[in-house]
Amino acid sequence: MKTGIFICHCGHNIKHTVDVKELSEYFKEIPNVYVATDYAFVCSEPGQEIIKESIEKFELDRVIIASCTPSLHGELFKDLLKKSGLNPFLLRRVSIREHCSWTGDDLKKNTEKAKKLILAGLFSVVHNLPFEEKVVEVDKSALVIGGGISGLSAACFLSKMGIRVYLIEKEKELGGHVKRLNNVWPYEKTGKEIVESLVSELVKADNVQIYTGARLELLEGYFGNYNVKITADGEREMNFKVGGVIVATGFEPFDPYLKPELGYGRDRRIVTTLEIEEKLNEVVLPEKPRVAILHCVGSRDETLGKSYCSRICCINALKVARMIKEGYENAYIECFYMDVRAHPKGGEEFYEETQVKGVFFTRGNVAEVVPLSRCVLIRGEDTLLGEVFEKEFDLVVLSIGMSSQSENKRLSQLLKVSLDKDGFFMEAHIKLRPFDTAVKGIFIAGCCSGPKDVEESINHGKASALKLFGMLNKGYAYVEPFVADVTEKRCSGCRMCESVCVANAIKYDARKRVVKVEEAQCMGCGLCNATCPSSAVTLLGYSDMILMDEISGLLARL
Amino acid sequence: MKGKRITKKDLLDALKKFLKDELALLIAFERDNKAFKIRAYKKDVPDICLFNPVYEANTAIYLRRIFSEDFKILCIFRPCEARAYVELTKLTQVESRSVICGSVDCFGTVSSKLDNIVFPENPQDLKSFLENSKNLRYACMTCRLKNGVFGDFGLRIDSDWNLWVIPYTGKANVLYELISSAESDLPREFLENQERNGQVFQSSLDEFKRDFDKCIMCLNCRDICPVCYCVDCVFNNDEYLPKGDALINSILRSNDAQIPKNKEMYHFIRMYHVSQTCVGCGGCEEACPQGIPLTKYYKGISERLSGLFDYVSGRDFEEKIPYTTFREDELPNADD
Amino acid sequence: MEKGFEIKDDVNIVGFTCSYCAFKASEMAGSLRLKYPEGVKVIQVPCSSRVDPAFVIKAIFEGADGVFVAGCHPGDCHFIKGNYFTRRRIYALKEMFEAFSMKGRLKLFWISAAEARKFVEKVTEMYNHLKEGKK
Amino acid sequence: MMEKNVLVIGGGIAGISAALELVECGIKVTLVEINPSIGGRMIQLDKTFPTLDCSTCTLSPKMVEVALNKNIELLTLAKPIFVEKKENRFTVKILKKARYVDEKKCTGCGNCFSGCPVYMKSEFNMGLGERKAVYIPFPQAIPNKATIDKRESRPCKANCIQACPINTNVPGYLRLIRDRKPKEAYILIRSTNPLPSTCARVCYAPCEDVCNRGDMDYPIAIRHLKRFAVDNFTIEDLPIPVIQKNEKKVAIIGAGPAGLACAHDLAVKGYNVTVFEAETEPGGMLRYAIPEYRLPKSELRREIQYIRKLGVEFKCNTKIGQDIGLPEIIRQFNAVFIAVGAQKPLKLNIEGEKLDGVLGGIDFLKMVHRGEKVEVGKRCVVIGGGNTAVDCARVALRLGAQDVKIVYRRSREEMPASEEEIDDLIEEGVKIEFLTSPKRFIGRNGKVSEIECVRMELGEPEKDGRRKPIEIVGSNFMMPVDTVIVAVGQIPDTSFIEGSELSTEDNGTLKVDNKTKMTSLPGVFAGGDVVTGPKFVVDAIAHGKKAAINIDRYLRGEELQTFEEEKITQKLTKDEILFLKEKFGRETKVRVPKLEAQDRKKNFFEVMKGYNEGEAILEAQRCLASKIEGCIECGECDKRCEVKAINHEMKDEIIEKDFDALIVATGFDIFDPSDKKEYGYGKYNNVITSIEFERLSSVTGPTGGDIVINGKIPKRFFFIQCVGSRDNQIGARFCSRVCCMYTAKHATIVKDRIKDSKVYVSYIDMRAYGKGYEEFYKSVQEEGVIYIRGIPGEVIEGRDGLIVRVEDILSGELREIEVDVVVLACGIRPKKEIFELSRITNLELDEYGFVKTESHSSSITSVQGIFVCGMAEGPKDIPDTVAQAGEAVASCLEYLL
Repeated sequence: MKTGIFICHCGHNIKHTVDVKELSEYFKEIPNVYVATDYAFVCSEPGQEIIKESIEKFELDRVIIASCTPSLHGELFKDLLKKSGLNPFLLRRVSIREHCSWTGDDLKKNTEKAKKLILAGLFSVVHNLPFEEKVVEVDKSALVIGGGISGLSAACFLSKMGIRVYLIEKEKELGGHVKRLNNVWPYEKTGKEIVESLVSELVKADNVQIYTGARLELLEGYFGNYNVKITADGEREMNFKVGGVIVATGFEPFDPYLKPELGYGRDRRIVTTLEIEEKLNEVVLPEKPRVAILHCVGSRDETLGKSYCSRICCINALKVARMIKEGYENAYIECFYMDVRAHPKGGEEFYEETQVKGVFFTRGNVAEVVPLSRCVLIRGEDTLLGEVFEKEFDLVVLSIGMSSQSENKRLSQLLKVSLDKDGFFMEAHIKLRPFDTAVKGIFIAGCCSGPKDVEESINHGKASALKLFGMLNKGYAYVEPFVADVTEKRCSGCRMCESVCVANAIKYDARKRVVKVEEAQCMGCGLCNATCPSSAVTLLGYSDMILMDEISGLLARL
Repeated sequence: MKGKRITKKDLLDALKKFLKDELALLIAFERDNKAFKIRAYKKDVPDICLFNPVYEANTAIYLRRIFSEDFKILCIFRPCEARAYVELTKLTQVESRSVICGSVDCFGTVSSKLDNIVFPENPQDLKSFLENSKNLRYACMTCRLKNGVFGDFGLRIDSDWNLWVIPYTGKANVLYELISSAESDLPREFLENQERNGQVFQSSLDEFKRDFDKCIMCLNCRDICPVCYCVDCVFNNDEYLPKGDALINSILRSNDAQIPKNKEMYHFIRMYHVSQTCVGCGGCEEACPQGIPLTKYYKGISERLSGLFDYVSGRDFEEKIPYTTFREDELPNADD
Repeated sequence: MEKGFEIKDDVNIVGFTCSYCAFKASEMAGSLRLKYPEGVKVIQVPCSSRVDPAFVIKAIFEGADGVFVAGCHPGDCHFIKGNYFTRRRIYALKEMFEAFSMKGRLKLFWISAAEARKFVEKVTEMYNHLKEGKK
Repeated sequence: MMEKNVLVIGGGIAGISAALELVECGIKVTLVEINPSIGGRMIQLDKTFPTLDCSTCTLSPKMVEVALNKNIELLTLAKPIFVEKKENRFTVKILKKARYVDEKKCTGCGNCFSGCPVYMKSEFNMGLGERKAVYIPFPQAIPNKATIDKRESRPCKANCIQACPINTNVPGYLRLIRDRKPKEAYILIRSTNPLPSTCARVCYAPCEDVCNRGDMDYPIAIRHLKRFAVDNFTIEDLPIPVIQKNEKKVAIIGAGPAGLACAHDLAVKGYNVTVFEAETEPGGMLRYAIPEYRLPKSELRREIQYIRKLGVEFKCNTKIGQDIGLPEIIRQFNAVFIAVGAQKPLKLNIEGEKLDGVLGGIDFLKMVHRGEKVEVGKRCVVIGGGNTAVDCARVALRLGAQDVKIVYRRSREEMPASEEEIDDLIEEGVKIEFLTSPKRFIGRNGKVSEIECVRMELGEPEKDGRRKPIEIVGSNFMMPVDTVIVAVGQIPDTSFIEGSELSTEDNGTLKVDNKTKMTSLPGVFAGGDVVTGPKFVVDAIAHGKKAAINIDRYLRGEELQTFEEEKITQKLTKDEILFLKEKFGRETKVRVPKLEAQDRKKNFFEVMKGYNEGEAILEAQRCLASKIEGCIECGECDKRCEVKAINHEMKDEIIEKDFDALIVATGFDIFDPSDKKEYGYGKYNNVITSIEFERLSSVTGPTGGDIVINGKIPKRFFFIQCVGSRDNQIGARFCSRVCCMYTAKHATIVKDRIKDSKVYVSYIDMRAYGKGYEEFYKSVQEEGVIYIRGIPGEVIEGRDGLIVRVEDILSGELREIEVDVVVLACGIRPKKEIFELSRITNLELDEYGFVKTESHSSSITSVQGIFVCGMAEGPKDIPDTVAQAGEAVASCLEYLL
């Protein structure tokens, strides 16, 4: 095994506390080391030239670069090896800067430590294998679960981009809850119009199949090659193959029956914002109606286990208040709130104008709504004035929040995507990857991952579709070479690895009584390798041999 | 919990009926004059010995890798052997559909190496004989799980010495139905579970080195251990147990020039491997040519480590082996 | 390999660090120039759940005075559930070492990618503790 | 997909996300960022809400992805200046400011930072921390390359560096003195000059003659400022560098300035150096010629002592040619450097020169400084006009001569001595007879009693440019005298070179290849007065250093370095002077403190007293180079850069390209709270903005993460929300959407970092609307953060700390709370560059300056083909920004279809 060791000074960063000269002298004499040199900047152009020439001159088949930490210049050195005609995985990076020269001042001790770190690299690089990055064919098609506005907008975008779309919706028609809204802030358009504009585009497209009243039954495979089984309107079973999945199951309005003290259902005069919007004209109100609007019904409520804020109901309550004000000129409208969260663009101005229009805002939480014959009594505590109050109203509107879709539970088992504590789907990273999930190839859009308003849901749908399109578009996908691999003759079939595998990437073959690894699904964590007593399953790149030799390298006394 | 009070004869009749089916097989102990043997009965079963006081090896080891599905193998073992069987099913090393294994109350055993010991005939005398016999094996002396409460069914002796058969899993019906006597509630004494405490194993590296000084790395303890099931153990190849060039190479590299190499490493790793599944049967000590007190170490460590997750090996088919599962909010101060 | 060197009674600690959290913290400790004893050397593994107890045992019996396993905080693991298994496994292994009165030679740390200072504190504390033991 | 390319403007989280999404779909991207590194505001944050994970750890992997992706052309320090839409393509002109560092070569190793003398406020740390003019804004910067910050065009040409024979970095150490860093100034001087204390006293300061400030009013008193730096450093504290010894031996003949400099440099390079010195003490002319009042011997001895500590061996009382022969030295040593100086006085060759009482100038000074008894009569005449003559005259005065006269055959302009010396001489009462020359010396009984002199007039200039003196016939006259000192120049005593192949020029100086300082004999080098004839101390040092370089190369077998002539210096043009005068006004030169004439006439106390700190800073501030903000091109970074990546000649460039679509992601600035007078931002320094708090608490911040305000760790904090948002007074009615959450985050950071800290937050509505925000807000309250509903009226000075007056709407009473720190949760304003950008792209902005879009969170702008995402479109948190970046790219793809 002809090895080359290249030690970097990194200007002074390594040289000032590690004697690089002594290092290269010392390693020149180690038997299978054909070249051991040091240079001021191994990552610079001239530094790379030295490595390239040495590889060609000595026909090295292993390279060790002792310099900064491996996470820097990763690609740079891999390309360098490729250019010099050596498989890039036969390279071993040893961090003698972040883990040696920068963390100690004593020249002698640091040099000893650097020696051991490089020895560890030298002993273990022998077992590096020339991997090839695997390429997997990807099917340019997508399954969209949920026909609400985010599902529709995702499907629109994908079909425009030439991806075959299968859209499934569990209800009879598309449009979800937005369809029931009659005017959507700030669009000044009705929910129906918004849904119509999306649906009309979809129906025209030829690469879209829409199944209403359909449910997902089974999803198997991995990114680029999912086979899906659905049941359409109860019995017809369909199977098809898709490249990726977009979950857009939306939300469920909070069921006010869960707060009995608010008296919903016991009297016609206690309604929810959704209902009032649909049938404002049907509701009969006296000439000068007294209307109360209760905020945060079913949100920010520890007792119900719904401690999150539903984000959209403040603006929605303001909209309903103004709607009633238009309908009934001199109506007395009072909102009971904890915090008015009018954060979207133009929201603050909307809130101010509502106050100017004569809607009163009282900071306090309503404890009880008692429907009497002549009025509906509200009992609560005004936190500003600090005393309990009782007020009479002709109509009480509950500004209900958003709960997670009950379907999510079942879906998360099928898709193996986890839910957060409130039952919404969990993003891969709350900040930077709001559309990805932990499973590669499955994306989330709209309110299925948390409350969003109409506008944000549509945009979320489009952006999530873009993410999926980005991955499908290339037609192929790289699969990490560092995945688990089973040597069948050493496997005792005890299935311990299968039971611990987090990515469900290990399948037991009952006939041969051994396990096999689903490469594309494997995340490369190595848990199986550590669990298997006989190390029959090995994580390529971090095999037992590599790590064991690295340990003996670190502890070597030569 | 329901069970049937039977006589030995009822049991034998049931077993005879069981063996009618030509795919059935019975594995149990037999006592011919002095020697106690593990035997398989094919067609007929003249008599079986329920209480075998002689320990040769953990019989569950012979069940390993029985994968054929269409047989019905009935086994009547001692508790530690039944527990070993349960662990093996969890590790899919035995096709549990074709094996029905029950456990009999055990009074402790004597090593098969000793001979010319005359054991009394009937169970009562056998029990008292063993209780104050000084040849009782260390494993049995410290054994806390003597009762036949493991496996698919149990054959137990109540305080006034009548035999009970108790089904624990559905598979036991294959024998339970064949017994004609009436079902009744179990006597209360069967229900309180055995106390679990015992003196906690505590040792030191020097004590270990002294005890294992004579170890010649013959790896018998691994081969005989019922729950050490790997087909190709890591200690067969060079990274863990270097031989030849690999030995020279590793001696040159490291500071430990002891031959055979990695003695402590082998025992420590094996102790860890079996730390949850070991049933404390003391089989390893039996097999050790050097007389090293292996049971003290292996059983001690496994009881201590499985105690952390209050797991008892072989207690229940569904209970997952602790290393293959977890609870999210457990062990809050596991880290330092 | 004749012209070697003879290290007096220095303390050697081998640390297994998961590449998404603990290894990143050790890198950051370096870039912040936080000093820790030279005896502490780390091995990068994809997840703390890759650390096979056999490695820990081999390291201890091949001359390491101490071994530590450092992974992400439970719940933050890049592989979602990896460190839950590590927790059980290393907790049991520590119990075994305690059983052989080798307490303190194996430690488990939860270190997130940003806790460079905590990484340095923990390894230095372990180093000093072992150094007393050795004197 | 299709060969399209898109320009993304802005390298914050929005721009980065958009760029990565575009490239993922096969679109070519050019990412333009105005700062030296991408990362935008997010990289300045310590943590992000609600998960409190480290912002850098989240963002830097994405930044690296941008750097490594081949389809993203990253242009930093760049902004679009011209955009023109032709049907559906945009032609864009991008101004890329010069980085003055070659991005291909620079490896980001950071060696150059240490040398740079210019300290500036770090924009990354919002001015709280310092950075150098050459800098990398933060450790994880991408591209991780240095940048040189050249704020203004340089008003001076740094002539002083060119004029100084050893290229001392004068602007560098003047700037350090101005910034109260005299110790660093001494270190900088010492890095090129081995005898700084000597030069600070006796150098003829060629740098002052060419100083551009001089074109304006008075040149900077550079030498005296060097003296100030030297006075502030005890040379004994100077650490001895670690020297890797080698086995080569070098002999140096003559311990004058040239010999000492060469010995110093060779010793540092590891050579074993032996210096042979004829006199009893090393120093040459410095020890034996230059009088005590100009150069105190104690200073000289301390500097030579340091050179001794480097391992140089001095062999005194060994005259070359007498005690030891040159051939023998050449045999014993691997290389030789001859620097014996020019110590043989020239004779007038006129009658009576041998008379008693007539002394050679240099001999006179040597005898005085060897401590020999020297008789000087009442009337003493010195012949000659150079520095030696002036020294002789002033020494004679101090030895008791009442009437001292200088006789010089030319006029004042031609006198080679320095102006200052001549003025001091005249002040001390010495008279000068110009245009006079001695014909013969007349003696009485063997002792000189008078000189016959003759008047001269000046004719045509001779070949050295000075006008030739011609005798005026018949103008003879007698001058009574007791002692005569003839100081008309010296020539080198090169008698020791007989028998070797060395040869001399016709003027008696040693022949040497001026380019390499090597003589005809290989390995034998020569320099200083022995080669040039009598010149100034700093010239000798320069020769010594050059010889050292070539001796080192010669001994390592490398070919020698050729030293070309000095570079020419440029004067300031007329209008430059006008511009500077009106910009910096007149600043007169700070008078150099000196002993009064009568106090110094009679003794050898040092004449020049150094500046005190006030004077030094006042004078150093006059230096034009160090007056401007930013890089002063002192070249220190260039010297330290091993890959030679620094290039001061780089120019700004305009790049013109066509794009199919534009995505605007210019991000935001924080509202400047100084116009909210009542909160006292700017008045009290413990009232800070939220972004400043962010930098204070960040690990890469100025305090490394410990929250310290003017030296103390504060305990009581008051966070004021909605500063510059929801505020009709200053016309910002919109809600900035993020301050509620980042203030809650700051509150938890304070609670974690500072034990038993007290934290108040004043708010109107607590807007925790996003995912996990409400739970985060709950946990903050549980940690004991006190939320007060109401906006504070004002912040005033309290007894110990600040008093915040706030009307608590919930409880209704007016509360006055005393705290150590007030943090203003400032609202969001669009980046100021957006207004220029909207001008050149006619993008419609709303009344606050955010980009107007179709509806409240869409990315379609008023111009088709231009999309907007992130804070440029309106305040939003990071998840919404990333979501909108995705939507912007999606709409852009639809548009490009």
